[in-house]
Amino acid sequence: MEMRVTKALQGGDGHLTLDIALDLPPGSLTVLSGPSGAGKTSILRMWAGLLKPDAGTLRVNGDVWFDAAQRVNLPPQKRSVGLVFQEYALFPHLSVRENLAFAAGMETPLIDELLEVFQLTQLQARRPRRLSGGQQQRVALARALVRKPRLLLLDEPFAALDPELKDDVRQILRQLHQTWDLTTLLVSHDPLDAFWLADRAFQLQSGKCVEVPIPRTAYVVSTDAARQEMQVALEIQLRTLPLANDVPPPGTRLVWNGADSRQEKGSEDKPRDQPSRDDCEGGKLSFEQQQKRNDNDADVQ
Amino acid sequence: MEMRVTKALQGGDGHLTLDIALDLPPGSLTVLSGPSGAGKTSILRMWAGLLKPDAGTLRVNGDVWFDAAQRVNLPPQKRSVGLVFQEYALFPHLSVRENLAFAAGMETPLIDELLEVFQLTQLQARRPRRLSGGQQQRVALARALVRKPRLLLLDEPFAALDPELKDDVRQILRQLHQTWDLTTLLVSHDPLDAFWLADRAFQLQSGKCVEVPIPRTAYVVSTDAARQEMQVALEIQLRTLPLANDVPPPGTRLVWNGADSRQEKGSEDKPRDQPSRDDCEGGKLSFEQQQKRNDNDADVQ
Amino acid sequence: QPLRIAVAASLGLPLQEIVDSFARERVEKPTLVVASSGVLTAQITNGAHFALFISADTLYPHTLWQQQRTDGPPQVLAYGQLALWCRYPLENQDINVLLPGNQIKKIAIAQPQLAPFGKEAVRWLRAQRLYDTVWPKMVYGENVGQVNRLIQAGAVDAAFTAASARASSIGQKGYWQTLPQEGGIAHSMVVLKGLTAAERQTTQALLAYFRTPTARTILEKWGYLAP
Amino acid sequence: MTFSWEPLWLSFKLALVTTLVLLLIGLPLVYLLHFRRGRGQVIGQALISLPLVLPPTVLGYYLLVLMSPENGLGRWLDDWFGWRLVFSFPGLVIGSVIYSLPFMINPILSALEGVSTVYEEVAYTLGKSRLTTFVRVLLPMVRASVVVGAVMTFAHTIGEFGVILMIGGSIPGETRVASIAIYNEVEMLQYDAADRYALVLLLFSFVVLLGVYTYQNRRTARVI
Amino acid sequence: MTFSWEPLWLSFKLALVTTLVLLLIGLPLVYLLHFRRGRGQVIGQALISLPLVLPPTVLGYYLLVLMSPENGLGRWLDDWFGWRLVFSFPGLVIGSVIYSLPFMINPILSALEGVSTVYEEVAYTLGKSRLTTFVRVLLPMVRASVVVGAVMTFAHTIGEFGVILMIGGSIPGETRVASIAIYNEVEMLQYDAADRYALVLLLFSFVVLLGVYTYQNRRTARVI
Ligand SMILES: Nc1ncnc2c1ncn2[C@@H]1O[C@H](COP(=O)(O)OP(=O)(O)OP(=O)(O)O)[C@@H](O)[C@H]1O
Ligand SMILES: Nc1ncnc2c1ncn2[C@@H]1O[C@H](COP(=O)(O)OP(=O)(O)OP(=O)(O)O)[C@@H](O)[C@H]1O
Ligand code: MOO
Ligand SMILES: [Mg+2]
Ligand SMILES: [Mg+2]
Repeated sequence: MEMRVTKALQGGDGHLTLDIALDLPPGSLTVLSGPSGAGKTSILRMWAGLLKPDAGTLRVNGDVWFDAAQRVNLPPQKRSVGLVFQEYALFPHLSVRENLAFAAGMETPLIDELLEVFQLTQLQARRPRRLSGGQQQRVALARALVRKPRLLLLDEPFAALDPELKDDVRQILRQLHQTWDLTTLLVSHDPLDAFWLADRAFQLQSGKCVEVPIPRTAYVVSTDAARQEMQVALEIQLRTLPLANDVPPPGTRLVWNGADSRQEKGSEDKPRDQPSRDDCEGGKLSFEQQQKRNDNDADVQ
Repeated sequence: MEMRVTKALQGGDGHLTLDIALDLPPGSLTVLSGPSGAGKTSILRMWAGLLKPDAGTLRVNGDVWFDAAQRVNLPPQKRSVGLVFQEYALFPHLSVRENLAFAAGMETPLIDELLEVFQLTQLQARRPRRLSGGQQQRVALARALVRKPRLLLLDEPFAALDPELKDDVRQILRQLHQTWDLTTLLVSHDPLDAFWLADRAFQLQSGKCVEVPIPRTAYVVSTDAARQEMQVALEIQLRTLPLANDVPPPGTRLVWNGADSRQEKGSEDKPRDQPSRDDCEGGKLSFEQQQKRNDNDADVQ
Repeated sequence: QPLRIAVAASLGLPLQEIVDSFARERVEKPTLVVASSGVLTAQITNGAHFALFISADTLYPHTLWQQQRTDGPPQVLAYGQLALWCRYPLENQDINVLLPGNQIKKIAIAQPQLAPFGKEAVRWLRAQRLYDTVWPKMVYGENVGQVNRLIQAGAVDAAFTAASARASSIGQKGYWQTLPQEGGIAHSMVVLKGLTAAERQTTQALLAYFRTPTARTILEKWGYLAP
Repeated sequence: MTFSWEPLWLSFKLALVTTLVLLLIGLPLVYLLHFRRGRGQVIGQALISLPLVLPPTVLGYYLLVLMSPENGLGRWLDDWFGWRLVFSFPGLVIGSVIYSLPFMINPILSALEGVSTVYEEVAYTLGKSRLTTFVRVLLPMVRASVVVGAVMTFAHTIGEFGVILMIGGSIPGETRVASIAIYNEVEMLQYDAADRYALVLLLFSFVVLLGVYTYQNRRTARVI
Repeated sequence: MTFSWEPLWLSFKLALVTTLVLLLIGLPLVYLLHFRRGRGQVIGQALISLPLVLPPTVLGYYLLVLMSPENGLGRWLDDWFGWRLVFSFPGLVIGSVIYSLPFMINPILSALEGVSTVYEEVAYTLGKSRLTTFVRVLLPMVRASVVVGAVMTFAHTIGEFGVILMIGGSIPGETRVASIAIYNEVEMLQYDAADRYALVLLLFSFVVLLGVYTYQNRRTARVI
């Protein structure tokens, strides 16, 4: 899937011209970040067919979705995208379940599954206006996913979630993305989204998409002296990381990048594949970045 | 300002009864966090007079805002609050400037000042629908501030901002909060909000507000060995902290809590009071947590 | 303020002409207020200020007289004549065969309960022993004005209306026949109470003018019979 | 003529049929006008309200000319289908539909302008056609205005007189509806009978309106 | 009586004044009904649409009786203020206002139901009263429906006949509006003049409607 388009927008400070070259390899998860008003949402809207580029092309696995020269502009209906709007945009007259059912176009067991994993089962009969912000956001995510779209477009889909839920939802998304072989473009301000989820990361700066490295470095505390100094830092840092509440017991080895560093012996830890709340009983911890589907990563592991 | 109320809500998993005891000392900034659907927004709405508690009292500097026993319920208009809604709720028929002017009730130079500090000056003639998510959020903040309300109620006011802007806006808020002697209740999922801004922090758990400690520990890299180990970690960590892009040059001493540790000599740093983008020329860095207005903090410094 | 005269719609045109010629001889030109007789009666009962009320029948003026709203009993201004209009030629055909026939699908008639021309038409049909065969074809207008409108629209095949309509543009349409009846339909008028002296004077002058040859000629030109 | 239930029943039937027909015709028209932005929409909107500016009897006359078997459309219908619309109940329905068109369409159309386009956009990305979006998303969101359109159509048709008189011909049991009966009573100075008709119309309509608005209010309360 | 511009001008004046008066009266009524939820609102909504179910002439007859100087209210007005409403322009305005009330109020009221309550809430926290919120926030947000209400009132008053015939009395220059003039011409078999009036009404109204909707469309385009 490749986007080569230009689009003139009215930016925050005068004119802003997007000049985007952005490839989304099938099955990949790409994170896009950039300052407020840079045009991230506009890029998603162009992918979805809701905003017409001024020029350029948009091709998806050989299909032409948009071509200014040939006057091709596939309507959003035919693009098989799932878009989570920044403002959720749930249908106010439909209950949670009806929102999903309408999106699916039929009753499918998937609706119940998604309600379940997003912890919405008990809320399914409610109208969106009677939901909290985070609950609405999860409904929006579930609604976009229920069609198993070819291209999943997410506009800051975790912004209203608390850190623990954010972690859960990231994990769900990672799983579904993999199982259903989705291609995903995720707009996010949170660098941890890139860290935990992304195959590639782009930064949108003055109208251009620039690839940026994803932090994949290991964070190893081995010496005692360093550990002591780190201890205090971790308190802050962990609150910003998915596993929030628990400070690792002294001597724990933290592994942040899975490439070649499996978790080493801590005091009483067992190796785990994914960080999750259930793993944190009694201060046991395991940090490991998700195994990426990137080939170059895979053969290292 | 003290809240002692109970309120039965329909929670995410069955019934949820809020039983809140929350004091906001005048001039303080309190951060409230908690899982999605825990009732944070509902607490703000009760402060604002938009949601009626089932029982209890709400007193502000001697005035009774709500008293279930005495059937007192001051309408929102008389409460002098500024509320930033989670969904912004900008008036769609008014331009950015008109939104602020309507809130102010008159033309005041403050409107221009707020537009300026929130980088909205060039957008002032636009309708909200033509703004990006982050731009809308800043307008909502400016609109709540323009009345210099007695009580400022913020519902995840930085969620749609990129990390750098978030940092700027935090700083603006900190300044205004101090200059105007506001009392602020900030709902946030981001632990860094507490770190940078809060006097006190509360966690909402199963209907109760529990005070939690704010991380105030220093993060000092002194030994060379530790520095090297840290280096890689910083790459990740800095992206989640307000000063995002710059990795400090080797040997820089990072000070994260201002209490007793002023910045020590780095390679070529000068001490600064506040972290800000302008301070970061040529990789010069200074980290220091804001001087709190807490008395116990103040006399240490 | 000019004298105001309430005139039943079907008499509007001849009255306008009479009043115009009256105004040429006198200074004052009375104003005509034209509506259906029933509406005018309701308005008079509720305080409308008219000097003279000219109805398309005698019933409404009579009612007002009984209510003691008038200055004296009703007097007849003119007699209207009933006419049959038909889409198809009438001269050589027997109406008694034509009307019940298949050609005639709809016959327009004024509401017999309200409109004297309607009542007269029903009476004529009964006299011809046509009513029972013809009534299912009937459609009703509020008054003859409405019946004339139906003729003009070409929506009916036959209609009972006032002979005066022949003097208008629909006179060119289709075929007409004035139906013989005894005396015709009396159009009566009453002078109303509460007039100023000047108004009363002009009214009397107008009443007198109605009896002049000029006025009679105008009435007859429009298909009415002067008493 | 004295009081009879027949004209009342006819009025009710006419109002009900007109309202249903207008929902069937009006909603597609709303669809066309809503999605056809620009000049076409403006002209369409202006045309729809145009019949209103004619006095009902005049509008009725023009409809009569149009439907009359003597002229174009009427003759064509008569020749080909043997339909005579003038002086028949279906003709009344057609007249009432045309006359009440703006009452049905305008409120819905203006309410749709207040709905954020984001809901349309979501529906499109979910693969829904315009039609599905209109029927399943937009219309339910402006349900209150659809109800108001239907209510005004219904009430207005109950009270409609001029058009019906012209194209209906006041045939008892077929086209003599309550409004004509009641008007006749007034003209005949039979105020008692007129009052009785009026009272029945008012009471009955009040009950219907009350029912509709109560239902409507209850549903709204559930939404918000 | 032949074609004259006077009745047309009177119709236009009446429609304009009625629309303005209805904006002045209708918007406060909308305010009351919108904020008065529950039973009161339902009854109010039903009552407003009620005059519609009476044929205009019959409604006009009852208004005539009400305003007549021989009866209660009319006599009272006459005795105390020397006002005579029947057969006067102000009387026509009153009649038209009552008759067009639902066309103004219903669309606005139903559109308000579609506006999220969050905007009200924001305004309250900004210290704005209900009235300010209504005037500065809610009404502008449903502007399209206010325009439609005004358009329907205007058009309907131009075409209004029955009520005006009854309480106006066809006084030239004062109460003989275009619809009455057309009626008179028709009754006097002057069909040419009637057609001419109708044509002018149609053309003129079409231009007005086109103008209003174009303006409206342009403003909406700016909003979205
Ligand atoms: N409908 C619109 N019409 C005109 N300009 C628009 C419209 N929507 C957005 N813009 C402008 O285009 C620019 C890009 O907007 P966009 O919503 O794509 O930004 P973004 O990167 O998503 O920002 P954020 O992170 O704040 O959501 C912004 O400066 C915005 O003001
Ligand atoms: N209008 C409403 N009517 C009924 N229940 C509601 C309403 N609004 C919210 N709730 C429920 O009350 C609970 C608390 O909602 P609230 O919005 O206060 O949560 P929150 O802490 O702000 O969550 P989030 O972080 O997701 O915004 C939720 O479970 C929600 O489903
Ligand atoms: O003029 Mo009439 O009253 O219709 O017979
Ligand atoms: Mg955006
Ligand atoms: Mg919330």
